[in-house]
Amino acid sequence: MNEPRVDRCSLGEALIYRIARTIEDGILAFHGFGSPLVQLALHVAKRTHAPNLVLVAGATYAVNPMPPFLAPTSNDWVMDRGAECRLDIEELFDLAAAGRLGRMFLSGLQIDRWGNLNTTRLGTESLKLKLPGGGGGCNLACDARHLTLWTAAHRAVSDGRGARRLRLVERCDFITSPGHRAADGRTRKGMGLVGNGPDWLITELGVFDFDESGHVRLREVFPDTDTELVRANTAFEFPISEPVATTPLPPAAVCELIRSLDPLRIHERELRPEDRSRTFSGPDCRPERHA
Amino acid sequence: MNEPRVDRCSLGEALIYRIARTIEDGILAFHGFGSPLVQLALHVAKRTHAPNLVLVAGATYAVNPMPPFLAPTSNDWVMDRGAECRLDIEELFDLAAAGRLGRMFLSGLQIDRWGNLNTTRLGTESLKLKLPGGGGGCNLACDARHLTLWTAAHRAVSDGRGARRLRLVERCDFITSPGHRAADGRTRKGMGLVGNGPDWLITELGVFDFDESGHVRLREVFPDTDTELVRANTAFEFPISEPVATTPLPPAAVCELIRSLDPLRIHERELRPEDRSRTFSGPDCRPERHA
Amino acid sequence: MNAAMYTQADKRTDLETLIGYIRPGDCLAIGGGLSSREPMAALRALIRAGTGDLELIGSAHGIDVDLLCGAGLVAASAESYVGFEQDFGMAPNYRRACEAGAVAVRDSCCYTLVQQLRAAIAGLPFMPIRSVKGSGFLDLHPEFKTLECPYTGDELILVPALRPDIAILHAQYGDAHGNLHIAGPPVADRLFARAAKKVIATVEQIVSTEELQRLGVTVPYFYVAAVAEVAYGAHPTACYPFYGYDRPHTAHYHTCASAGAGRFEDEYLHRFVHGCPDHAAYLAAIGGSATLERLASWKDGPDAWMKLYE
Amino acid sequence: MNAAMYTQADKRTDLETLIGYIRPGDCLAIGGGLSSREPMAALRALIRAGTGDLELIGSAHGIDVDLLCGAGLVAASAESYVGFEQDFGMAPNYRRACEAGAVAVRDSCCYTLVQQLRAAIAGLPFMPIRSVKGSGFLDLHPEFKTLECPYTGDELILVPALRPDIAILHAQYGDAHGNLHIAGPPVADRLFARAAKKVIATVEQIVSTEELQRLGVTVPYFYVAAVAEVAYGAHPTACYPFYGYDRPHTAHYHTCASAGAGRFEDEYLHRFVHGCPDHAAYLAAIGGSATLERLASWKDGPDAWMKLYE
Repeated sequence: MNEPRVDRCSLGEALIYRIARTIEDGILAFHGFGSPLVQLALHVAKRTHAPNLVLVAGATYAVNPMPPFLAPTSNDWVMDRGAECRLDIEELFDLAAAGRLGRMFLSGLQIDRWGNLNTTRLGTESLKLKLPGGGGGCNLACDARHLTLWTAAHRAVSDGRGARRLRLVERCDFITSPGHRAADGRTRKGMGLVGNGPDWLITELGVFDFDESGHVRLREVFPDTDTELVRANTAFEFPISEPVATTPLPPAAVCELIRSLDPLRIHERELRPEDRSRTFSGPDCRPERHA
Repeated sequence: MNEPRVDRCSLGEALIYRIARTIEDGILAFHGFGSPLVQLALHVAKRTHAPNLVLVAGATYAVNPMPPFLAPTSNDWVMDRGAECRLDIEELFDLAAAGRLGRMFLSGLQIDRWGNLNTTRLGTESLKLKLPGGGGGCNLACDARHLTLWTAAHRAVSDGRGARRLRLVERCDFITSPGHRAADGRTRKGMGLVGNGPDWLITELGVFDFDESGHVRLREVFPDTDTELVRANTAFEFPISEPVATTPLPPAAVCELIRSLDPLRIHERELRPEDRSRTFSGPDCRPERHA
Repeated sequence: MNAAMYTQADKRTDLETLIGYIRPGDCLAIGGGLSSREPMAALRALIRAGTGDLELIGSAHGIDVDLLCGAGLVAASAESYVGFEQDFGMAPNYRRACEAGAVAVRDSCCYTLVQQLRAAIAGLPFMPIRSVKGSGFLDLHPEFKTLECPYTGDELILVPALRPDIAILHAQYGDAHGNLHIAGPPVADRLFARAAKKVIATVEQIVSTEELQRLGVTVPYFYVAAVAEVAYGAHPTACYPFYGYDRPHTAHYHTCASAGAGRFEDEYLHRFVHGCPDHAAYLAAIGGSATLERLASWKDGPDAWMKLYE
Repeated sequence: MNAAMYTQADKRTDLETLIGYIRPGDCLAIGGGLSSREPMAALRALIRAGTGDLELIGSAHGIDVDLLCGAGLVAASAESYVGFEQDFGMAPNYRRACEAGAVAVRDSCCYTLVQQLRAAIAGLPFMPIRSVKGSGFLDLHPEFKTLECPYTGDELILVPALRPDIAILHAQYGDAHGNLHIAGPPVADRLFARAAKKVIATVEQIVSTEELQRLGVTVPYFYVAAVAEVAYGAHPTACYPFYGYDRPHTAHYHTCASAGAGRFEDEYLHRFVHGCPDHAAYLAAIGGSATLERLASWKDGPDAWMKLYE
C-alpha cells in the first residue's frame, strides 16, 4: 500500500475523479460489485456535484449508504451501513429494465471498439481461460440509460509466451455485455435494446468517448501518457477528438475525500503494481512521467 | 343478533363446520375477504382436524393469525394479530398460480350447474345490477387445486316484481370465476386451467359435490330441509347421490369454538334474517323444521 | 419507460398542492384496501378541486372508490372489488354510476392487476398469465391477447403493462425526502409505487430520515414526488396504530349513499366534503376529539376494540 | 407445478440429515452472495457425503461454488459470477474445473436468473426479458427463445422457468417450524426459496416462533423442509451480526486452490473438510475461540472492523 502524498494525487484518485465526473446529478446509479474505483467514484459524486444522486451499492443494493471504510468484498455489512433505504436484486434490475437506471459502470478483460465487453471467457472454440463472469453486467449494459466503461489495465502485458496481450481488442472472444454494435454490425437500436449504450471509456492511459457511429474516440490523456502510448496499447485504430485534452485531475479536497472513504486503499488493488506509483501534482499539475 | 343456545347449533355454525370439513390438513388455504363463514371455517379446521393447515387470511395475507375476535371488515389489524408470518398480494397469488394453493372458497350471486360464479353483474346486454366484483376470485378459481363453493342464499326470493330470483341459475349473466365447464361446454382441461375446480357447493339448503362430468350433485340436506326444497329453489335439474345424507352437525366443542372466535356474531350477517333463527340440536340432533 | 426519478431533498407540501399533481383524465391507483389506510383526506381534497374523468385501477376497495363515484369524478373503473363486505354490502354510488353508464365498467381481478403492474415495473410490454381463461374478463378486456406457449404448446393469456399516471398512498410515516413507512398489510401499495409514473402520499406523521430508517422504508423516496403530513388522513378508514375504522361514520355514509344521488349530495358530500374547506374542518365535522379518542381506543384491549364494531 | 408445502411442526434436524435432502444430480441454488452468509458448513458436509453431479445456479458467488468445484461435485454452473472480487481475484478451482471440461459452463446473468426464477414462482413456463440481446448468452442458452411482441412488434427473449430441486440457505435465525429470519441483504434467497421444490437451511440460532415473529420472517416456514442449528455455519464467509468475513482463512484457501488441484486436496480439503468429522472439529481446525473472537470484533467499532481486512 502506498502512502498517499498530501501534495499529489495518485492515478487511482485521478481515475476515481474522472469516473465520478461522468455521473449526472439526480439519476439512479449502481456501482456493481468488485469495483472499488467505481464504488468510490459514486461516493465522490454524491458528496460533490451530485448530491441528489440515488447511489445504489452493488451486492447489498443499499441506497445511499455511508460505509465507515471501503471493504475489499462488496456484499459486506461494511458497505451498507447507514443506508437510507434498501432495494433487493429484483427491484434494482426492474428499475433498470424500466429505463430508470441512469448510469451503470462496466469493465472487462476484453473491450472492443464498440464497447462490447468480455468477462466470461478467453478462447472462442476451446475454453482457454474461464473468467469469473459478468454478474448482472449483460442485463444492465442493455438496459441502463448510459454506461461508463472503465479498465485499469489498458496497457498491454506479455502473455509469457512472447506475445502481448491486449485489453482493447479487435474482437471479443465472447460478448458478455453489448456495446454499440454487435459483431455482425447490428446497432443497439436494431437489436431493440432500450439503453443508450456506453458514452465513456476511462482507462489508466486515457479517456475515450464514443462517436456517432458508436466507435470509441480518444479525448483525453493523462499528464504522463500520450496518444502514441494509447495507440501502441490498443489493437484497433480509433478516431481522436483533436486537440486531445489532459484529463482533469481531482482537487485536493476530492483526494482527501477519497482517502477518508478508503483508508485501506482498497482501490489500489484494481491497479497494476507499476501503476500504483503514478502520481500527479494537484488539480493544475504538470505531468510527472513514469515508464 | 341471536344469542346462541348452549344445547343447539345455529345454521351459521352448521355451515361453518361443514365448510371446515372440506379443508384438508397440511395444505395452504386462503379465505379471501368479506366471507365470515369461510374465515371461521378455516380457523375451526386449523384448531381441530387440520393443525398443519397454512391459513392465509384474506385482505391482510397474514399466515396463521389469531384474531382476538372477528371484525366485519377483513383488511383490519384485528384480523392479522398474532400472525406467524405475512405474505403479500403477489406472493399469495403466485403460490396459487404455481399450484400451491390447496383450497379456495368462492361464492356468487349466480352459480350454475358447473360451478361457474357471477359476482360481477346482472344483465347480459344491458347492465341491470353492478355487483361489487370478484376480487381475486377469477384467478384463484382457475389456479387453486380445489374449490369449495358456498352460498347462504340458495333459497329463491321474490324480485319484487312477482318473479322469483334464483341463486342457482341456468346460466350466469357473466362468468367471474370459472367452474368445470364454460358456457360453450369446454372443460377446464380443454381451457388449460391448472386447478381442479370446485368439489363442494355448500348452501343453507344442502350440500352438493360434483360428478365426473363436473355437474353439481346433491349429497346432503339439513335436518330441516329436503331434496324437494332444494329442487324447488334451483333453476336446473341436478343428479342426486342416493341416499341423501343429513349434513353432519358440529359437536358442541366446535360451536363453543365458533362462539369464542366470533363474539360479535359477524358471520350471521351472511345469513338472511329468516335463516338466523334456524337451529339444530347438537351433533346427533333431529331436525327442528322451520318454514 | 423512462419514468422520472424524484430526488429533491424536501418534498413536503400541503394537501392542496399535493392534489394538484393529479390531472383530469389520469389513470389513478389508490393505495390501501377495503376499510384500511385509504387516502381519504386526499380524495376529499381531490373532490373539492374537481379533478375528474379519472380511470381507477385497484384490487379490493370500498368507500374510497364509492366516494369518488358519488362525486362524479370517475370515468372508468378497473377495480377488482368495490363494496363494503358483509358490513354494509354493496357500494351504492359506485353501483349507481356503473348502472347509469357514467362509469365504464372494466372490472379486473387481483392477479391480473398484479401481472399488469409487474409488466410496467419491469419495463415489459406484457406479462403472461394463465388464470383468466374461462371467465368473462376476456370479453371485458379486448386488450388481452392469447399466445401459444412456445415451450408447452398451452394457450397463455398476455395482459399488457398497466402504468398508472399517479399512485396516491396514505402511509403511517414519511420523511421530508419522500421515504414512506407502511405499517401492517401493504396491499398493492408497493406495486403501485413501482409501476406508476409518480407517487404522491399523505402520511400521519413526517419524521426524520433516521427515524424512518429505524422503522423501515416500505416505499423508497425516489418513487415519490410529494408528501403531505395529514393526521387522520385515512378517516373514516383505519390507520393503525393511530386509529381504527370509524364504523358509525361509515354506516352514516352508506345510509346517505343508499338513499340516492341527491340525498348523498345534500347529506354527505355537502356536509363532509364541499362544506369543509380543509381537513381541520372535516375533523370537526366528524365529531372532533371525542371521535378521534374513540377511534384510538382500540389500544385499550380487545373489549374496547370490539366496541368499535358494534 | 404442484410443489409441496412443508407444514410439519418440528423441522429441526442435524447437519448430516439436512444434507441428505440433496440428491446426486440435483439443480442446487445456494443462498447468500460473495463473502456473506454462504451455507459453508452445509457445503462441507455435502462434500463429506459425496453428493455430486450437481448443477449450480446463482448470481454472484465465490468460495462456496469454488469449494464444490474443488471437491469435484459440480457437473454444470449457471452462475453469473464466481470469483473473489478485487480481494483475491479469480476462483481457482472453478476456473480449473471449467477449463478442464469437468464443469459445463452455462453462465447466466443476474436479471435473466431473476426472470427465470420468477417464472417458476408464478407457475409460468417462461418470462419475457429484453436485456440479453446482443450478448453471447443466447448462444450459451439454446433454451432461450425469441418472440415478436404482439403489442409492440419488438423482439423479446423468452427465458424458461428455472425451478431448483433444492435451495440451501444459511440464515441468522430460524424457528423449529422452519421460518427463517435473514438480517441484511437477502441477495436472491427469497427468490430461491419460492422457486425451489424445497428449501433446507442452516441457521446460527434456533429461537422461539414468538422471537422470530418479532425479528420478522424473511422466508415463511412452508417453503422449508428442514432446518439445522449450526453456529458459525457460514465461516469463512460473514454472518453478521455474529461474525465478519475471515480474510486470513480465505487467503489461505485461495493460496491452496491456486497451487493446483493436488495441493488443494492435500492442504485444504483434507485439513478442513474431509479431516473434520463434524463442524465442531472444523471450528477447532480454523483456530477455535481465538479465531471466533477475532471475527466478532467488528462490533468494537470501525477500527477493529477495519483490522479484519488488513
